[in-house]
Amino acid sequence: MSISQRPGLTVTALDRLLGFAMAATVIAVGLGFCWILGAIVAQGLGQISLAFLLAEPSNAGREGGIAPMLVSTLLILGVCLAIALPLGLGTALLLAEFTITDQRLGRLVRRSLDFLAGVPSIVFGLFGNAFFSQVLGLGFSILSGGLTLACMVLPLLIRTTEEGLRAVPPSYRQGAAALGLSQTTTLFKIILPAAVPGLIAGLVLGMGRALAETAALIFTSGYVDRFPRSLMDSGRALSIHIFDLSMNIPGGDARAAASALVLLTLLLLLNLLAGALAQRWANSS
Amino acid sequence: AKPPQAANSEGIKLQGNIVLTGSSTVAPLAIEMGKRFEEQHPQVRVDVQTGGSSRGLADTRNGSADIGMVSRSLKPEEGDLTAHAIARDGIAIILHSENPVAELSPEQVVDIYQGQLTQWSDVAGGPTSPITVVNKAEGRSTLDVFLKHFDLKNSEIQAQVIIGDNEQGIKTVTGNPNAIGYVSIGAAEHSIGRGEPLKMLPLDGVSPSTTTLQDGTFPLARTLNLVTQGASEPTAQAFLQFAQSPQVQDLIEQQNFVPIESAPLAPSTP
Amino acid sequence: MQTFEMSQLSSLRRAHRRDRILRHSLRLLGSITGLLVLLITLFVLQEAWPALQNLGFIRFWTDGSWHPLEGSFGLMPMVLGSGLIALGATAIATPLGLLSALFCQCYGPPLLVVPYRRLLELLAGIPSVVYGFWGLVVLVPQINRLHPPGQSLLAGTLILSLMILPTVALLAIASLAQIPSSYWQGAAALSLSRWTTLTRIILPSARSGLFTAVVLATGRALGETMAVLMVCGNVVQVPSSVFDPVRSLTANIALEMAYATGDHRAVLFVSGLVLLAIVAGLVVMAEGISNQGMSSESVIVHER
Amino acid sequence: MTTMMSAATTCTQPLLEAKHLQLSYGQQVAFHDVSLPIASGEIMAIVGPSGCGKSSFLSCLNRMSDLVPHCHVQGEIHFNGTNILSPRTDTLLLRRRIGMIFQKPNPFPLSVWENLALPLREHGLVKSQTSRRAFRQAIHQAIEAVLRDVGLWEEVKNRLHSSALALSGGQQQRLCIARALILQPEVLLLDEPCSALDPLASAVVEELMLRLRPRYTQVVITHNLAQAKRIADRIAVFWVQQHKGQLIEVGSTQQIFNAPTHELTAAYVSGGKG
Amino acid sequence: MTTMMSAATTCTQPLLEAKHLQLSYGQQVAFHDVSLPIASGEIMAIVGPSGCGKSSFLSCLNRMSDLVPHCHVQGEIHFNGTNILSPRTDTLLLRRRIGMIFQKPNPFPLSVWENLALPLREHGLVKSQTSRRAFRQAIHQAIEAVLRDVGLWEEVKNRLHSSALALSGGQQQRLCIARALILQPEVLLLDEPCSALDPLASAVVEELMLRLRPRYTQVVITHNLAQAKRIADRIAVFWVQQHKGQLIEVGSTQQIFNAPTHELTAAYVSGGKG
Ligand SMILES: Nc1ncnc2c1ncn2[C@@H]1O[C@H](COP(=O)(O)OP(=O)(O)OP(=O)(O)O)[C@@H](O)[C@H]1O
Ligand SMILES: Nc1ncnc2c1ncn2[C@@H]1O[C@H](COP(=O)(O)OP(=O)(O)OP(=O)(O)O)[C@@H](O)[C@H]1O
Ligand SMILES: [Mg+2]
Ligand SMILES: [Mg+2]
Repeated sequence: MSISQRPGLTVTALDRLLGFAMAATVIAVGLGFCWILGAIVAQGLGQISLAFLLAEPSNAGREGGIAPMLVSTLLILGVCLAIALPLGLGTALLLAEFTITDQRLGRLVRRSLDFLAGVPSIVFGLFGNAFFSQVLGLGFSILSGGLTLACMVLPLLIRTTEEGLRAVPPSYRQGAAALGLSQTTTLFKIILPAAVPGLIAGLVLGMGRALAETAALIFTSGYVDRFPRSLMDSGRALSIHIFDLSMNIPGGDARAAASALVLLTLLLLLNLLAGALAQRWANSS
Repeated sequence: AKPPQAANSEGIKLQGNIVLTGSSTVAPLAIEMGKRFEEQHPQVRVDVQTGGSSRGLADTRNGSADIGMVSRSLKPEEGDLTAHAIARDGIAIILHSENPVAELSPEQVVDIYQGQLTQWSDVAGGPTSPITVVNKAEGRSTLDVFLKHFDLKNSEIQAQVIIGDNEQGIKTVTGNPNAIGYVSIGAAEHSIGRGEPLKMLPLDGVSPSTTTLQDGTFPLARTLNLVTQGASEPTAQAFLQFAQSPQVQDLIEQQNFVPIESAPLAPSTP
Repeated sequence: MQTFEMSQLSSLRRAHRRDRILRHSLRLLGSITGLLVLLITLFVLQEAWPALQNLGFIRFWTDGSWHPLEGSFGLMPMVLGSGLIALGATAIATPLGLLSALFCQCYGPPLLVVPYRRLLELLAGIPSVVYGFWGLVVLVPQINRLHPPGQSLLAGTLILSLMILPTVALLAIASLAQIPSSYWQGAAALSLSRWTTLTRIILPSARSGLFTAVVLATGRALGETMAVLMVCGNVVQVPSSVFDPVRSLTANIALEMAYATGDHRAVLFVSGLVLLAIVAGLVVMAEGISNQGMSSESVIVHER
Repeated sequence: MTTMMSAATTCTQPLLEAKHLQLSYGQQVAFHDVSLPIASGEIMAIVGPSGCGKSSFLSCLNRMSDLVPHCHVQGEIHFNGTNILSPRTDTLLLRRRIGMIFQKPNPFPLSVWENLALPLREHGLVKSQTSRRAFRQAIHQAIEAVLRDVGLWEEVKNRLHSSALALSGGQQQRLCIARALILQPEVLLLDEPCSALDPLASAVVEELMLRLRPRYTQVVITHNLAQAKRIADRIAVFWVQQHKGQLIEVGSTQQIFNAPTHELTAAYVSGGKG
Repeated sequence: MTTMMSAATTCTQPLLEAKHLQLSYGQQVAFHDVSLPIASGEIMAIVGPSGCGKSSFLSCLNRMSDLVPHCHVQGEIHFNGTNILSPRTDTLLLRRRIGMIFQKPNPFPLSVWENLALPLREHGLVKSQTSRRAFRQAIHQAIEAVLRDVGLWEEVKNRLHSSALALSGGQQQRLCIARALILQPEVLLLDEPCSALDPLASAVVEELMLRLRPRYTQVVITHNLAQAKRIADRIAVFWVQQHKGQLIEVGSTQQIFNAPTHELTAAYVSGGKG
């Protein structure tokens, strides 16, 4: 009987092709990653020690450690997220939830964002230098670096959050409206938690981008490899350190690889933390 | 040998911030100088920023930096600024160490860079493979020096690869046995010292090294300068003197550059 | 009529106040974002202005070569270079990223999915210098063996596609995660094949998110600097094959900005301006395409 | 909690009244020219074939139709004498006073507890107590009471803090009813509240509706004519004519079942097998 | 289309048989120890209070339970003599032969037409014709036939190409039934197919089920006891005992309604007001 109706050959072949392509992709990407990571580990692992993590650099970074860079990096990231998260979340909410009424503004902002995402980081750097460092008078400082980075990661954060928000089933909004819940409650207690997957994706991408950024920071947070005393001090980010060691300091390769390894570990930890925090928020609210 | 604390003992307590911006070639050296200067004057902070020679010039002019770092000599139109030479840097032509070519005449170099010689086999002792010409990007001072020495125009050069920093040039050549390029001698020496497959070609019969550079026999060189505009503050003034003093010679050598005063080394004790 | 307790009336008033504040602050935040874009564009325009004024706009398209110090300012080969690299990278990264996302979200065994996702997240955070460095010492020599000089359009495309892959994949994962499970169930109950389920139901439903992913990734590819600078060879020319070196607009800025003064600096900003124009064109095009695809599905929205 | 007494006095003026109401989705008219007064305290059942605009009509009564893009409502709806379709209406307050239960159960992706506590807290329905514990206790009492009302307490008391989405279809629906009830609105709009329920749970809900009758005004859509007969005071019959929904008859339950004036009504109530 | 004749011969061996089936979500057991044979060609109704595991049971029968994370099934289900719970089962083929209709209507976010044409084309049910036009024509005929079967044709014939999500609840449910029917499976699993339907549409579906009776084996969950009485050959009663679902009684419709052996069944069928 209907056994003869087995799905046509083409369909199963496509299915198999799909499975094969998926496996091949995963293997290829995995291998590519391992290749890069392997190169970093092979060069850098030998350099890593507690002293490397805790000492200040000397001899242009060929000796000593990366402690000031770690501190500066975290401070810059902190400033960046402190600005970009509220700004990003707010704009995403505006775009996803209020576009009917603010249609013009919404479209304008959305276009602006996609545009912002394509601005080269070096232009961000020059802009940050001109605007934050000079016009606003922040000089070379962690603050102006963080602000510049915030502008850079904003589009990632906003667009992902927005997609997350759009995908929340309309029945939640209906339910909330029928209970006379205010928009604020609806958004923060129901819609945003449901949009957490998108938010995390944006956060993870944004943090990765922020930690990896060099060009925008050279002109803003600067090159000084001391411990910063305040947010108004200049501080060298790890990525700049890596850049300097590998491109500017003869014999800095191994140290650069070691720093990259530390950077990746840091990112891994931050990602895990972000995921856990977001999950807790989604569950608890 | 570390210079003792009292090297700068005019009795005035120096204090304040000095900001240096400019050439990324000079920056690592300036940082090390700054650290030593801070050791001697605990009230002083030396902030070194990079961004390129042009940034150094611009920032010095508009006052956002006290001192600019420039990896070349000042041009005539930059006469409003004062240059303070702190070190010299040589430029050597480099090949992959597997490349059997041992010497190139200036004419050959010119022909190669102009694209008239495209095969290594056209050069005595060369292998049968095409030449990969590595050139520096427009505006870089190494390029200026190179062009001036060989009396070339950048638009005549037929390059296959255009690079920015020295290390990019070294990695390009170590990764490509048929490449020819030119980089800072210090960087090349350092890489050769670490066993990378690289060699420097002699120029006009003089083999490039920090020694020949120091004694003035090697022709292809540039000066690393700190620049200021007008009269600088006492602290900046002190730093400029410090940077030109023998107290930082070991730092200059550590960064593979050549101290300016090739003449008798001043004793490092007061 | 009902008599409300004070607490209820005041909670209602509070709710209205909060909503009003929310609306105003959201609008403010949105405007800040919009303002930023304006500021950046104005900044680039201002820096580029002297060159545009002295040289006019036409020169940049008609000049045969790029030798700003010798008075020729042809940007065309670099526009082409930027476009080709970004296009190639997007063309490679989009299917790979999509397949990765499907693996993570739909078909992969959980044991593999979790580490693979972490891996993608890490890929997103590797500094571009490290990519460039790896490309220069590992990938370029390999390509050099195939076809000298190694630094080429191909190398740039490959490195860049690896760099933007996580953007595509992670964003796609996020939008796939939001597909209602009833679609999967419905498809399974009709015993639709994976292929049909994906191509006809799941991917179309996730369309808007996937589209955003690709646009953002393309933007990133266009804007990427360091890695491209290190592996592309940076020769200003129209490439005749994938093995030819090319220079992107971003590499142009990064290579020369550090040493450029006066007019030279201004013309570099013109190349920045051109890049922004390309991105803007892309965005407008993307908007057009995505609007076209949108059907009038019943979407519920908030009121004013 | 119980201080909020209803004003369900049997005044002659209807509590809620639709006047020449028409609703369209874009170009397509869902229903038109519906005039229907609903008296305070009564249970009004709306019946009619699928797609005749019952749900659409209901969604106008508390302005939920605002949420549907391209949805356009014309006419008037008077609630306590004011036209709620006027743009000046405070929809938060309106919906607080006119609760709604949907055709498909739609609990929030939160725990069972939070699904109920959220509206409670939002509307300040639980007086702020001296201590946090007492406050929580008060909320708990309110939640327990309303869950018992809908007959869900026994089933979920051990999983108050796990996700409401893991409940069965019927449990979800009862949770949604509880969520609407906890606000003690004046009017309850119920869109097929029992369609996902088994007879026992249905009976619980019906009983509940009857129990609420004096205090709440209720408008219920149902496909179950027997149910309508059991609980409704009056019945409104909708029908599709020329692709537009219409109110073809409204009358007391008795009249509709025993002496329908419209022939379609007659056919419907006799043919209905519900 | 109609060449595929059913094998609904009244053989003594059941077509589908659950043996000691247990399903748990994580730690929580939804139902346990359910053994239920279903004969070829019969209509088996499953009734019972909300949350007793009816939907869960149904979802095992075509392995839809695979899709639920942390859902674990133990026991055996024999279909045509083979245990379909074995990992070697081709679920694509299985689900093609055992169709399912869900409690909440779940049309795809496509047009009405595409919702039906998609499975048709996927399974090659319409023979490829000489021309594309003839092929489209054949699909159209199949779609029209099945939409007429579920009584939806008149309502949607003018909007075949607009989104299925804009249909009313009842229209969506009938569309989903049509979508399952268009594949002509051997067994149909229906999870409260009429809960979103008005009496007229319900009647259409009931009629349809009766019409399909000789050809299809049908397992239907319903809360409407009257409906079960009208259509079912046999009835299985589920109940929750100690927080676990259980099959407490199964028998012919007559026996269940007139001579229930289990006291809970007796209470249920008499108390049920459906
Ligand atoms: N969001 C929408 N967009 C467009 N048309 C819609 C929308 N919602 C409903 N409709 C259409 O409006 C008409 C009335 O729909 P409504 O949901 O009010 O019917 P109903 O009487 O509640 O039916 P049911 O008993 O099946 O739920 C139907 O033809 C339906 O297809
Ligand atoms: N995905 C799930 N995860 C955890 N528990 C679940 C899940 N789905 C159902 N349950 C639980 O399993 C039990 C049986 O659920 P099921 O949906 O089978 O009930 P049902 O008999 O169909 O009820 P109804 O008539 O209300 O639809 C219920 O207690 C329910 O809360
Ligand atoms: Mg309805
Ligand atoms: Mg169920």
